[in-house]
Parts: sequence; C-alpha cells; structure tokens
Amino acid sequence: MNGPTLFGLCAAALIGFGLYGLIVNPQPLRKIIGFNIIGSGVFLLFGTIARRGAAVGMGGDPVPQALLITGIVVAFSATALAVALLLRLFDEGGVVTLASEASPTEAKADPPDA
Amino acid sequence: MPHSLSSQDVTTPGGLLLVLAILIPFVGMLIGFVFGGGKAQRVALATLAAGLAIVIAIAHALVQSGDAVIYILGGWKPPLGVALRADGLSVVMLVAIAVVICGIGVYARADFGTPSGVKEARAPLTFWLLLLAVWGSLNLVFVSGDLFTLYVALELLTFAAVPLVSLDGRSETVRSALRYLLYALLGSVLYLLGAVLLYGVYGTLDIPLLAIRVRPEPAAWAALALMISGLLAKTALFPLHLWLPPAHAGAPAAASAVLSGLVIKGSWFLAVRIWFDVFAGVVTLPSAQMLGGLGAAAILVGNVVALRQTRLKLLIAYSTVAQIGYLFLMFPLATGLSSAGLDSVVSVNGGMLQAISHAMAKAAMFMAAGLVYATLGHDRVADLRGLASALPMTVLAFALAGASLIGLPPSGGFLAKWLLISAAITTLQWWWALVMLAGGLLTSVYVFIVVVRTLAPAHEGWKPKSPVPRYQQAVVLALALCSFLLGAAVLCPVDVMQIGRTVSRNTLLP
Amino acid sequence: MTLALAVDIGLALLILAMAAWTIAVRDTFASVIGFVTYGLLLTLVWVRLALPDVALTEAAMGGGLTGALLIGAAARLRRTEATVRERPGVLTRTLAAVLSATVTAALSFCVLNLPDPAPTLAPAAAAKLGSTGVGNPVTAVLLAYRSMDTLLEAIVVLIALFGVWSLAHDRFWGGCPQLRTHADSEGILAYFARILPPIGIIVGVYIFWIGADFPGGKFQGATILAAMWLLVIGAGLAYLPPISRIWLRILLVAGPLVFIVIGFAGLVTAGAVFAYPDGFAKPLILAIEIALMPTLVLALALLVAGAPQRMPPQ
Amino acid sequence: MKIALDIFTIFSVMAGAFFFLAGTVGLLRFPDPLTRLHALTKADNLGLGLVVLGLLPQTHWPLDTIKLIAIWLFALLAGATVGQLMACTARRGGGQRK
Repeated sequence: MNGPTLFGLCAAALIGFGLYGLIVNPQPLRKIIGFNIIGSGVFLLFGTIARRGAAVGMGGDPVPQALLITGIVVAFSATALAVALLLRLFDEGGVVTLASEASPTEAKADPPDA
Repeated sequence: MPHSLSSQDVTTPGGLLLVLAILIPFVGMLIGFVFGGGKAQRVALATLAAGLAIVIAIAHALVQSGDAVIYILGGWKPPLGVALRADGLSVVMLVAIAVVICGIGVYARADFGTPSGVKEARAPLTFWLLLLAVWGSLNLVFVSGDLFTLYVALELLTFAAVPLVSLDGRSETVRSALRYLLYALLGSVLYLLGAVLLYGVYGTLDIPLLAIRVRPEPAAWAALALMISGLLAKTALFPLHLWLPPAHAGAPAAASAVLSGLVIKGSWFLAVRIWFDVFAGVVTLPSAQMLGGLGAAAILVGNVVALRQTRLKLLIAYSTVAQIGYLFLMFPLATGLSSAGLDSVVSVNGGMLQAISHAMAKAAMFMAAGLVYATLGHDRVADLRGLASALPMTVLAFALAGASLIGLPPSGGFLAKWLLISAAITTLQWWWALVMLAGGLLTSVYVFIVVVRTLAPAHEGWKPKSPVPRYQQAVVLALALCSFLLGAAVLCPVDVMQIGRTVSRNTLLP
Repeated sequence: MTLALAVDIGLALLILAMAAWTIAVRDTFASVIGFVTYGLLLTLVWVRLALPDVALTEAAMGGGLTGALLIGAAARLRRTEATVRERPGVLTRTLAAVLSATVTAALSFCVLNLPDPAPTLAPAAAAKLGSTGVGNPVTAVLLAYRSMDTLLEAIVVLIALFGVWSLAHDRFWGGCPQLRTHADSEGILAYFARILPPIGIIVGVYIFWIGADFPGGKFQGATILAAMWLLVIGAGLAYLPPISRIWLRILLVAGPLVFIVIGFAGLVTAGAVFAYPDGFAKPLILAIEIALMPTLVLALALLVAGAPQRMPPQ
Repeated sequence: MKIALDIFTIFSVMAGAFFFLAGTVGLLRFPDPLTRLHALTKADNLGLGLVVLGLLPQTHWPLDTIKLIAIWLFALLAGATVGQLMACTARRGGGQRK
C-alpha cells in the first residue's frame, strides 16, 4: 500500500460518489457537480497511473500528464456549456428542473440508468 | 490471438488526405466565424464541396492501394505519437456522412440563409459553424487510431451537437439540450475511464498495439464494460434513450437531420471499432447477446411508442430509437460467427449498410418533416390531408425513406437485413431474425399511416401556408433515393468495407 | 516512509469526506462551496503525486474557474431552491447506490491488480526529448509528440464558446456578455482589482514562459490571465467587448489557425504534418504557444461570462 | 546554528497551527457572521504568518523565500478584501440564510 495505490483507491471511491450524486440529485446544478467529481476521479486514476510510470528520472510518465491537462480543460468547457444552458433555462421559465413539463407522465427526475 | 490491423506503421501515399479531411472542416468553421453573417454560409458551402472531394480522393486511395490508408502525425510513431488510420469501415462511413452533410447543407440554404444586406443573426451563423464542427469531429471519429484522440473527438461531437438542439431557444428545447448534454458527458467520461484503465494495464492507447496486447483479464473486461456502456449512453440505446426523442424532435428540421442521421453514428462507430478491433480477443458471446437483447428491446419499444405519437417529428425521433436497436443486433451475430470459427464479415457488412442506409433515410425523413411543417403550419399526423398534391416529391421521398427503413427490396435496409438474417440463420440465433421481421412490420405500420394520410384530398379551398422551394424537395428526394438504391451495393466488385481489416477476418476466439 | 503515507492517508480521507459532503448536503450553494474546497484539496493530491503541471492546472482550472462558474450559477439559482423538492424514490437511490458500489469495487480491484513493472512511455519520451528542444517532457508531449490533441483542445474550447453564445436571445446577438455583479466602483473590490492584476499578469506570463523547461505552460498561464481580466470586469472597472468586434474574432481564431499553418509548414520542411524541422523545434513551439495564449485567455474568460446579455451603447 | 533554526521552525509552525485551530473554533462557536469574520481574519492571518515565518529558514535565499513571503502577502490581501465584502453583505442583511 504505497502512495499511488492509495490515491487510486481514493479515485475509485470518488467515481462512485460522483456517479451516485449524478443519478440521485434532482437539481441540474448538483448533477453538474456530480459530473465534475466523476471527472476528477477519472483524472486522479490517470494521475496514479502516471505516477506509477515514473522512470528515467522523471517524477511521472509525461504522456498521461499531458492527457490529464487536456482532460481538465475539456471538463471545464463542458461545465461552462452546461451552466450556460442552466442559466438560459432559468431566464426562460425560472423553474430549473430536468423533468419536462410537456409530458408530466415522463419520470419526474429521470436518472440515466434506472 | 487476433492479428494487428495492418502490420506496418508508416505513412501511406494517400495519408495526407486524412489530415485534410479532419482539418478542412475546422479551418472552414474558424474562417466562417471571422467573416460571420452571409459570408459564413458561403464559406461553409465551399468547405462542404472541398471536403466531399477529399473524401472521394481518400476512397480512391484506399481502393487503389488495397490496404488501410495510414498517416503518422508529426513523424512520431505510436505508441508515443498519434496515427490516423482509415480502413474499409472508416472510408465507407466517411463517404456516406459526406454525402448526407452536403445534402443537408444544400437543404439548409433556405432555412438558415442570410440574404445579402441583412445583419448577422444568431441561428444561421451558429448552424453553419456547428454543421462544419459536427463534420470535422465525425471525420476524426472515423479516422483516428488513438483512444484519447477519439475521446476528444467525442467531446467535439457533443459540444457541436448540443447547441443544435436548442437552436430556436424555446425552454423545452433548452431543457432537452441540457438533459442530452448530461447523458453525453456521463457517456464520454465512462469511455475515458475505460481508456485510462487500458493505458494503466497495457501502456498504450494506439488501437493496433492494443489489439495485440489485450488479453482476457478482469481489467480488460472492466474497461470493455465501461467503454461500451459509455458509448451506449451517447448512442441512446434502449435503457438510456430518454434524452433522444425530445432533443431530436425539438431541433429545427436541418438540425434534426444532422442529430438523428449523423451524430449518433459517431459513437456507434466507435463502439464497433473497439468491439471488433481493440477487444477482439476479449469479447464473449453472452456479453454480445446482452447487447443484442438491448437492441431488440429498443426495436420493440421504439416502434410501439412511435405508433402512439401524434406529432410527425416525435414519430420519426422514436423511429430513430428503434433503428438504433438494429445497429446493435450486429454484435451478437458477428461474435456468434467468430466463435463458430466462421468469417464475421457478413454481419459486419450488414451492420455498416444498416447504419449508412439509416443515416440517409432518417436525414431525408426529418427534412421532409421540415417541409411538411412549412407547408401545413403544423406536423400533426392526424390531418396531413392534401400534402401529396402540394408536395409530391417530398411525400415520395418520405415513402422511399420509409421503405428503406422497413427493408423493402432493393433498398439498403433490405440488403442490410438480408445479411443480418442470413448471419442469424447460419449461427442458429433465430430469435434475432424474428425481432428484425417484427421491427420491419411495426415500422411499415406507421410509415403507411403517414403516407396514406397525405394522399387524402385536401379540404376545398386549402392553400399551402408558405411555398417550399423546389431544390429543397429535390435534395430530400435525392437522399431518399440514395438510401433506396443502396441495395445496388451488392453489385460492387471489391468488398470495400473489408479492405485493410485483417482482424475481423479470422478472429479465432480461445 | 510511514510519515509520508500518513499524510497521504489523511489527505485521501479529507478528500473523500469533502466529496461525500458535497454530494449529501441539502443546500445547493453549500454544495458548490464544498466543491471548490474539494478542487483545492485535489491540488494538494497532485502535488503529493509529484505531478506539478497537473497541480497547477487543477488549481487554476478545477478549483478556480470552475468554482467561479458554479458559484455564479448557484447564487443566481438560489431562489429556485424551494420549488424542486422532490427527491427520487428509495428504489432509484438504492439502484444508484448499488451501481456506484459495483463500479467502485471493480475499479478498486483493477487498481490493486495493476501490473507491477508499470508500463510507461517515459523512456520513449525522454529519448526523443532532445529533438523537441523543450526541457519539460509534458510540454514536449503536448506540443510535439501529440500536438494534434492540443490543437483539438483549442478547437473544443472555441466550439464550447460558440455553443454558449448560441444561447443568447436573438435581440442581444452581437452584444456584450456581462458578469452579473453589482460592485460599486469605489468599493474594496475595485481597490483589490486595481492592485492584483498587474502582479497577476506578471505571474501568468512567468508561468507561461517557464512552461518550456519547468512545470507550467500556456493553459495554466492563460487561466491566470483570464482570472485577472474577470476580476477587473467583475469589479466594474471595464466591460467585455461586444462579440461582433472583428479584432475579438480574429484573436479567438488566431491560435488554432497559426497552429495549423505551422503544422502544414512542417510537411514541407520536416516531411510530416505537425513535424518540426530539427533545430527549429523550440522557436516554432514558442510561436504556437504565443499565438494560442490570446485565444485561450479570451475564450476561457468569455466562457465564464456566458452568453451576450446587453447591446453595446451605440 | 542549524539546530537552533530547526527548533525555531518547529515552535513557530506549532504556534501557527494553534492559531489556525483557534480561528476554526471561533468560526464554529461564534454566534453571528461579523464575529465569525473577526475570528477568521485575525486568527488565520496570524497563523499563516507564523507558519511562513517558521519556514523561512528552511528555504534557500533568493527565489523560494520571496515566493513564500509573496504567498503570505497575497493571502493577507485576499483575506482582507473578502472579509470586507462579506461584512458589508452581512451588515446589509444580504445573507437571507441566517
């Protein structure tokens, strides 16, 4: 049980928390936070792999580090687009929920996997 | 053990065309953004033409060389660098997507055209920029040979498709766009998780290298499960299809055609790529049967719900949910053929033909629905009277596209179903054949309902709300004809789809 | 060695507790604050994993800009807190819990069974580092070995920006996005916004510049400069330009276009697209990074500012 | 000499940690926002100052030392500004929550 493996397990737990938060929370903003936690869990797992790949005097394998930086920027762009959609929804009707009024028969908060 | 796709990793003569196929749409988008206004449309149409030429040149290079077209970016060989590879499957999809996007581009000149002298507006500029962005990202999905570049391509596709849903700004469309974005982001983050696991265990993200190194072990199964479930969420297969109908029905006609016909093909093609190339040695028949089961459920549920729809666009959107089910029937049949030691080419070709014919037929159907809405002022299926007389070419196009979806000869859908059913029979999985026939029956019901209703004579003194330009109807008819006459692909001498693909030809499962 | 492990265990437990609290707490605004703290703690983890480049990016992007974005949204959505009260039924919650638990268990099993001589591309990257003329291996991967990913990265940010702008009302198209803050120009924030930006700009450019040979780079530098610009605009001392301005569009597009031009120039001089003629690698990489900086600064700041809301004063 | 510096560092960092603890206890125990702000800004800034002071001898002179002091100054600047803003909001009754 050394540092990287510990943070690998921590990453697995974070992905579990994020997935639970994404599915259960009815508020769209909470779902976006859940998605960000899953993303940071995946990046932490990638960082653990980078750290394990340390060789030739480098602190970690540079390829996963570069992909990590690209991934964090992509995750930020996704959050920005999601928040912009959310604020437009708030401007339009004030009621910010994922359940569509058009067909109330549809499941209230339709979790992705249920 | 599965063999690598194509042994040598060196740039082949047609390779540079692959880079152009990716970058030309993005360069066109950037230049169109700077010019803005009406000029953006002209830049976009010029880019469409140039891109179509490039894609045809790639196809020519592939057929000429008889092996996959490869380009090593920056001269850095994998696993360190990134390689672009186009085998038979990629090139066929590249050509099909290019044809459909050019059709949509010509169709959209009427809806999103900005006459000269008019100030730049939001919707037209956004549509043209995102159309090119969708095309560039789709080309990247078909051509890239690296799992992380494919992840960035998926994100490009998602960020280009989501704003298309909420293009007209109504609150329901914004809500369905947000729900679509959340599903798509969950899908791509699960896909990334699978790719990260593969890198952690095998040390590379390059597809042919992974095909050699991947062994049936827990980490590979976990990565396969995560990547496939992520891609299912993005392709809206049955349990995860809730976001698709409101999103595709709410978008404007041209945008719906892009979303339904093209965008979902990107993540589906990626599922095919990793199922048959990366995890060729790991996939098992039960897991393939599960995918087939979800596909069958999608066919039945999608068609039944489509029957109950009152609005034409929602009917077509639920028909998309059903047709996606067909796309996933190819997995159990191909894996069944491979595990029986036979050649899984029949099923793979059937699946690809189904995808191409659905892309063309669905794009034609949504564009036809757009013309119906423009003419009648509504798209309620109940009273489509007098449409046949007002829009003869569009109703004919709708009927031809419907025939291709049902699978009537000589349409592409028929040839695809023929190949899939023959694969089902040779592997004694008769239940998939039953599902396909039942699906075809249900599809024919709602297509005939719509067509018959349009043939009814109009109320006297009824006039179309707004005249529809003839070239739009001609484009819709052309696309429907392409899908209808795709059955002629059987006459094609060389089996284009299997060029450069050594893996799926003789994959002997342990 | 156990002391370092103790620190790691403490940090890991702290992060898990913060993530659980962020998911479980009822009030959305508190959850956002919890997420910002979580982002900053994660930066510590990256430092513990000896990945300084990623720590910088996480602090700037994960904790900073994403935090600013979410706090802005949570503040505006506070009033709708009461309406959405229905929590999903017990069945959904248990199903979600079971699904999450299985995913976590599977991942934990995979992490524990990662191969012991961990497969790595570090030797390959180090071997060819000389020809890229760049000292920092991460920058070498970002801009030489896998430069296509970085180009696509910049295009992803631009497409997200087009998507955000497409959500504007038709009457505001061509107008100015604005940060919804009601800061008076004599207040403490204005004073703060006059002191910090000069220092921030120096720090941002410094981090961008040392990125070639030490941990740093254009993403981290651009984020800091974008934060400074947002601070000045948030304090009401300046206004965002209308999106119809031609110089804004040219700057937004300059980065990727210069990248593509230099990439195709590599075809002529070095035989492959995105290849650098040996000896000229570093200056070309620097040219690309300098071209990408304004694109990223503008795009990141405008992503936080959102869709245009106001027509420019005629 | 080295020993003396190490001892100084240990004690100084310990004192800093104590003031952080005091600040956190103050945050949890004090009744209304203004007093909580008081506890936070006073105790934590002092705590951070002591920690930085304690670590100064461990860093070699030019760059790291200046960076450490810069960190402390930035924290002071940010803390004071945010404290002032939150105090104004609290005084104007902006915080509906409490």
